[in-house]
Amino acid sequence: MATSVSPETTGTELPQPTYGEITRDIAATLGNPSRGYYILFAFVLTVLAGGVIALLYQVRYGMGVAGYTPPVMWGVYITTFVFWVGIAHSGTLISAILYLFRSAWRTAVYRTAEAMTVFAVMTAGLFPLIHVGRLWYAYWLIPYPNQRQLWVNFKSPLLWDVFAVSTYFTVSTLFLIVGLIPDIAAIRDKATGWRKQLYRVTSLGWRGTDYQWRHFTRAYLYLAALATPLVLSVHSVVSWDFAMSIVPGWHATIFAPYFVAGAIYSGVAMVITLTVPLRKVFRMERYVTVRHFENLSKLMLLTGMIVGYAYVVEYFIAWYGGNAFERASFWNRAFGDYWWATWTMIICNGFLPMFLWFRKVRRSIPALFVLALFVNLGMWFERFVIIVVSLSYEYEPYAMGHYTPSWVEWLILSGSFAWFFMWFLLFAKNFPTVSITEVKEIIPMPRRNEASA
Amino acid sequence: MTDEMNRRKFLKVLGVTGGGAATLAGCSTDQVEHLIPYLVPNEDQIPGIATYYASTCRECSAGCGVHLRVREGRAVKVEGNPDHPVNRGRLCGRAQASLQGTYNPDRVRQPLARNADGQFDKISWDDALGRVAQAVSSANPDNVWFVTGNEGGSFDRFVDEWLAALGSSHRVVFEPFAHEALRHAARQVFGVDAVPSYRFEDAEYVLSLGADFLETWISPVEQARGFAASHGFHEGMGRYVHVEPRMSMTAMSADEWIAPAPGTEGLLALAMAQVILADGLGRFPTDARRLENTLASYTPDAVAARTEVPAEKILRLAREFAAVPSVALPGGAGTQHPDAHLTAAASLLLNYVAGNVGTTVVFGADQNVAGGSTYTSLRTFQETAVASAPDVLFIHGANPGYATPAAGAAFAAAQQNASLTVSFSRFVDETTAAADLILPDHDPYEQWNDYTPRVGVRSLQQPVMQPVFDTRQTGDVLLEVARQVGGLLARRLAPAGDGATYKDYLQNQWRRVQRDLGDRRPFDEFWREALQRGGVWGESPRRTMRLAASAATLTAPGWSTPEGQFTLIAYPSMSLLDGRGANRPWLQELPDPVTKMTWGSWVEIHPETADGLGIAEGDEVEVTSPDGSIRAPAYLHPGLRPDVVAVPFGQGHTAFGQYATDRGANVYRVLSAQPTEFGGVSHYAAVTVQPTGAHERMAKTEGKRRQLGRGIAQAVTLAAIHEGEAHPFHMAPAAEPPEREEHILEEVAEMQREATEYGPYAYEQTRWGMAIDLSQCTGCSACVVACSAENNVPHVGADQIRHGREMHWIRIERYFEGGENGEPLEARVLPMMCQQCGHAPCEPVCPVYAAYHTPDGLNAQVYNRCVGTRYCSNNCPYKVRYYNWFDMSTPEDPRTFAWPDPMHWLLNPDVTVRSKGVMEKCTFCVQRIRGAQHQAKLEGRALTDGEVVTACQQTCPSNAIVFGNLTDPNSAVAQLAADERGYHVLDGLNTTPAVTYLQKVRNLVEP
Amino acid sequence: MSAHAGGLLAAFVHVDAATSAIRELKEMGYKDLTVYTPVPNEEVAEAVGHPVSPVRLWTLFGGITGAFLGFLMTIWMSLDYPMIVGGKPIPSWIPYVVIAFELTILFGAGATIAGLIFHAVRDAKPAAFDGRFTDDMIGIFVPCPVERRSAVQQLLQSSGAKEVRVED
Amino acid sequence: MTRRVWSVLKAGGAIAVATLLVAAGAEVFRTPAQESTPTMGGYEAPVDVDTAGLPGPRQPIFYRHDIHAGQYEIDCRYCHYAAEVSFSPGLPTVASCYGCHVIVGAGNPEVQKVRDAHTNGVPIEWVEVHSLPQFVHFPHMRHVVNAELECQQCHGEIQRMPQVYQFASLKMGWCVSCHERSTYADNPERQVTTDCTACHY
Repeated sequence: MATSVSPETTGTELPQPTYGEITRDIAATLGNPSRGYYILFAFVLTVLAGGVIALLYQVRYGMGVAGYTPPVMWGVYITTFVFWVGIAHSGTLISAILYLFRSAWRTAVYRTAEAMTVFAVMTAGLFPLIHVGRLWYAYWLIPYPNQRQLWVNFKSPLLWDVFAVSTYFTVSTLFLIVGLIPDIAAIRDKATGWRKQLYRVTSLGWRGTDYQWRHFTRAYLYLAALATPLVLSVHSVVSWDFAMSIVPGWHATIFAPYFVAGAIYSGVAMVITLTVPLRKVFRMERYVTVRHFENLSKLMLLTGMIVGYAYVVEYFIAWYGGNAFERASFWNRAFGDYWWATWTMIICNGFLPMFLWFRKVRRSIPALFVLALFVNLGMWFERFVIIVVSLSYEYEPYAMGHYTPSWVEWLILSGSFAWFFMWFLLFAKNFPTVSITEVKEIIPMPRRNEASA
Repeated sequence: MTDEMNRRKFLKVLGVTGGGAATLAGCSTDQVEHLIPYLVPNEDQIPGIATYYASTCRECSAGCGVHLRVREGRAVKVEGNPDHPVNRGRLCGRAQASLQGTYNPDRVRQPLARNADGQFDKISWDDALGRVAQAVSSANPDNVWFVTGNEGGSFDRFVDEWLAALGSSHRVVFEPFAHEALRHAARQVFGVDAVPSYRFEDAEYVLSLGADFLETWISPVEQARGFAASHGFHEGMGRYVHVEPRMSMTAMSADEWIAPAPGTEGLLALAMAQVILADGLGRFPTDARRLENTLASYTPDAVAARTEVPAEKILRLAREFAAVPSVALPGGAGTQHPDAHLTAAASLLLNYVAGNVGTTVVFGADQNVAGGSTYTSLRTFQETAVASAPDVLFIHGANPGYATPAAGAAFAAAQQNASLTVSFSRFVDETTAAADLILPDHDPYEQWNDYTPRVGVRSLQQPVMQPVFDTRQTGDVLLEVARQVGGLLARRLAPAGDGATYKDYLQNQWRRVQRDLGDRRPFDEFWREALQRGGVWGESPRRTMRLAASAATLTAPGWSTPEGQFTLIAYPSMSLLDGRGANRPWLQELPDPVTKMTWGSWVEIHPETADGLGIAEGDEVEVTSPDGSIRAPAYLHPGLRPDVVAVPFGQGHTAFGQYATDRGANVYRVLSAQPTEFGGVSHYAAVTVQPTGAHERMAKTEGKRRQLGRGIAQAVTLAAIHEGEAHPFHMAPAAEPPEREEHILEEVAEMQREATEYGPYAYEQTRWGMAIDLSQCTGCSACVVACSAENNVPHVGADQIRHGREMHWIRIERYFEGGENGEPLEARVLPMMCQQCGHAPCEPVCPVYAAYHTPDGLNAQVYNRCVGTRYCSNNCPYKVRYYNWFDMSTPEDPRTFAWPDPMHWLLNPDVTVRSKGVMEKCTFCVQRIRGAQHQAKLEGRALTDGEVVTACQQTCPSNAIVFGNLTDPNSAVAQLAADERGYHVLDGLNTTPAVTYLQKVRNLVEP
Repeated sequence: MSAHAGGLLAAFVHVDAATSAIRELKEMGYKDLTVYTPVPNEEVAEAVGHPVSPVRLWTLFGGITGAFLGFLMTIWMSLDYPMIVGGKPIPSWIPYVVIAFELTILFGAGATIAGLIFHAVRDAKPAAFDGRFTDDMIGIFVPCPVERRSAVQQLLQSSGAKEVRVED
Repeated sequence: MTRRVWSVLKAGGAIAVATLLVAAGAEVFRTPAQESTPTMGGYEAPVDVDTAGLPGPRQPIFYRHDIHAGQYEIDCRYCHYAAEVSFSPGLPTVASCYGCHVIVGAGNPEVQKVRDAHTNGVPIEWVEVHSLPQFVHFPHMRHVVNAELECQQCHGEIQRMPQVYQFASLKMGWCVSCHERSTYADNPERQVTTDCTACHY
């Protein structure tokens, strides 16, 4: 563990808060919500209800109520699925990978990122269900013993998805919960009323004893070690849904790294989108500082450039590879019916992040916030372009078609955001969104000689 | 209530079955079904086993023989009668859909009478018959009129006799496409009122002057067979030149398409005749010399300007035409303009001077194209009716209230004048909607009748099942009326005997037939055999023709359109014909073979013209003639002269049931009511075309029109083949599979040997495959309907088609080639269905094994296992998997319900009805394969080649599809698959399809 | 608060004070101290002197089991009802690697948590507790009989405990 | 791969999966439907039966299989005449019931129903006992003729049933459990198919 760390690397500004202050400040973010919170929550629930109604309507009448136009058999749903899985990734990256790399600055933001991961996966996980034609038989994708004596096809990338996403969900949830335990205990000893009951239960009898810490630190380390390859595998698997097929524009070896980079890219953007308002509302400026944002934006710049590079390579290979279908497909992307989607994606993901080269931009919270929003938009369109546009221009000229999403899809899409934010709001008001323990951890414990001196 | 009665009656013969459209629920076996056994044993009805009854298709005048497949007492499928001389077992799409007429939800279910406030009341048969009898007996016999369609058989004679017995002579036969011009021309040139049979199979050179002989003209199925024999690839295959301002489906199979100035096809023919005569090329009879003066003035140079066809081309055509046995066909819109009789006559002359009359143009075996109907006779009726109101007007088998200019306004007026209009129609069409009494007739498949498609062929109809509704055969109704009226009418019909039915009358007619044939056997024997065969036919008679005097008086045909206007060509719709098919959803949804449009009307405009008028595809345009105007979306058709616009007949019904009403525009509204010189309706009109500003997403099934050089539909020139250069285009050099794959196949084979009965995957035993010869496929789309009928494929409606969600398991892809910067326009067609790939990309991606490979090489789709991820469809390069976006099979969702009662009685009980959310696709008619395998096994033998016949193959009029076992080197399909013209679509993807296409062969002129 | 044997509960502010106290107590023979810290602290851990946690072994075995089951399940299931898809061998281990990998992680993580709970519960011993220990103070609970308490208290205070409480 | 290697793999796999999926393992190795050979002759069907206690749906006519097939040993295929040629076994026509019952069973109220049906020409609406989903196609003739199975194997001791009830589950697992361990009657070398399209199309 990082024992004596210089203020420079802690990222928290001087004067360093004492342990007491930290507990107090962070515990203060919980407490009873304001009226604004309830209004926001009500709004989120309404949007969610809209999505649910749309889904029920779709289940009742069939997938036809969505805008699907063969040959485009996958549309907004799969796009959004990939989008949310992507969002999830930076969470694990920041909490696990940066943890392994001992980069101290993560402590202030990792809890938010991790919660985001869990909720994002929960959202993503809904979409494969929403998009299958017989939702009520979706459980057939699980290899359980059944009277038909049939099993599932493990050669299908969709099966890999089932395993990858559910594993990812389980592991990241465990990771979040384990990290929370000491914090909950800390709050428990401050809280009163029903909250105290809640925390007494959820802290699982944590007291911070020597032996508890002894096992805890190890377990946490190994969880991080497991989460790291997992996070890389999950989005690779998602990318293979496409790369394993023969659709021009999908069938590319570059997909796994390309998707992982994109995932982290979009994830970091989402972390920024979430932290900026959170920090304001919870008055966390003291813990989540401009410096954190700068680091995040550097990460965003890096992944953004990898993504941009992937775009270039895609088009280059399409041309250089000389495969007629590939070429046609990419030409259609840039100049076909969907040129607008493609260029939205290229501008938002390829060009806008270049502003991050300027320190000024990196250190300006509002600028970062706007930029992050654009990246989120761009990354959604990236998936849209890869999925829809490729499908609309495949091998059979006679069977090519044009797809436009229907109101049902838009409602369900917005519903998914509502679903995500519902969980996040609940979390933010009931559990510390900044890790008490880890923030303390990077501040050395007081020593006698200091006190005397 | 009466419906209920009918259902009972039906169930009584239904035998053991749940019946109806049970849908694909989960695996629950707990719905309570009732089993209703036969009351009395029915020796030719074993539950679960199909019986076939011979009958005759009455969808058009061609009169093809059919076999009806009957299961548990209900007809479930129409197939051609292999013995029948007209169609030899093949059928067109319209015939395949004919059962949708039988089971149409909009059929008149019992007699109806118009009440005071103009609505129809349900009445009993006694009441109905009483009313008619009463009206007839009180009517002035000479003021009773009877309008029928082309009945062409005993019923034709029966109506005449009935009228005669009554003392009336006012029989009007009305058939919209009556080919008056052809008959007029035959009178003028040979002095006979007849339409000859054209023997394509004997011709090596086919010249069509606008005749859509593969679509609607005279006898399409028979002609398609003959054409395939002449023009399908073989040593010395024929050449086919099509002359028409518009590229029709028929023209798409042409080696050369010539678009002359509208109305000048005949002129071209005259010029060719002139050349042949002048240069003495043909093997013409001596008396042809008499024409020299007549033809003298029509030298190629003289006509070149007016036809807009270069003189040397005409010269060339003439030489080619005379060089080999040839045939010139007048027809289509080309013989429906004011001078069309001259065009027809010119073509007869051309045939005559080329010595074709008697060889490829056979008089004697005259075609019954319209039962002698003429538009003028209908006009006469209309005028008389307006003058002296008819007391009773009977209408049977005709819809003049729709299919005449101004959408039947004149006839409607006449009908208004009649004090009582009695319609025997099965549907409330426009004419019937205005009738006072409706006495619904049986469906052709429910009644006793016969039909004579051409001299020498007598085709029988028999009831193949209980009537679906409380209808009665018109013959019986008329007899009953006669009885009730009594007196002269009853006595004169004595031959029918007292209490006799129309069936007795029919049998009396057939006693005569037997006598004429000099058949000595007892009648019952003769009758039973005739019923089994579907009719009687012998050698068709031939008559030698000599020129009539009037032949020399021939003048030049022509047509002119005022400056700034367009020539409108109204052409018969291949699927709806004159509109009688419009209430069959399968036909409405059948993409037009040229434009791929469904469920509506359209105006074909040449792209350049459209640019000029600022019209984009889908823009609604208004087509206005002096007689009226219609509105329809524009379709940009490259195969059209820029000065021509074309609109198909058949849509714009104001009645005729849920599928037909208020759909598209009735092009009759812009045609002139003035009869032409030959006594027909002109299908040409001078029109202006204006965009209305409205726009719609068109309900068509085509994506891109060009194949982007991907070698989907391939063609090769005959010359290339002769030089041994028929090398199909390959996406990538056909690569040997690496060893890796070899040993994989080994394992898999071993695996399968143990796993199953049907033989290993490595194709040592059965692998089902198909070969499709594009040199024979004409794009007629009969296979599409046949497939729908066999496999319970639902129709989805216009809105879904706009979303590209059509369900046809087999589709006809149409690609245009050339047509730019000078090179000639070519159209290619390709039937695309599941290619049953060996390395199917759709299979491995299915998470639940719903798509997998059967041991006998089928790419199976297990509906009840499918959860609907649609991944397989994304991964299918051929895009032949179709998804149930809605529930087509349950009434819960009226928007998409495809089988309203009693339509669901049409469902094939051997095939699962798919439900919402599952993927489906061509199965190679696996139910037929398994059926045949079961049969063979029961008989303890192996399957023989050709024993399994898929629905598409069975119906294909030009015999382009062959199905069988690819691993048996002697099977027909295996040999075709090895043909030098053979190729797999997108072979570079190494999907190893089981479907082999044989390149189209174009017999082009040697440069 | 008397589920535990009686003893003394000391609260420290300074880490070095606490560690020295721990060391001295251990020299006095108090092995079963319970030390509370708001954050994991290496000095304290060192002073208490536990060996490395065995949780990592759980992780290892969990992972191995996962990988093994992953391959077994996929291969056995594809052989149990063999189906040919896309001309691929029926058990084809290459795609199954993905499944095996995911199960490795899943079981690894699961086992880790199991190990954490198992060991934490097993090592648990009754001791007095004060809420401040999760906040900013280090706590030491010394279970000792009444007669020796004065000595220990003496030691604790001298080594700089902020407060020492007698717990019964 | 050879069968032996597989069986080893299978065995190993079986254990693994059993441990992995303890929850519902039972069904995987469900035992096939037990067979039963008919014992005809000398059977006296009970005269009056407590109809209330009988399993299976109540039929419009209380037709006694145990009397017809059991006591009088009428061959099943006399009434179910299509079983050897068709997918469907066929149901006796009212006429064929009447054939005997014009003489036999006078005074029996149930028999009277048959007679009425015949005289009034109203068919009898039997309640279906063994019903398959519409996406399953079961060829009776192959099982009766080629597989030489006794009816009782799937339908149970019909000749002892006063009122017919569904004997076998008729679920897919039940079909498969028999198919995967059976070989051809005329060729013991060849295993019976377990291909999906044998029944589902």
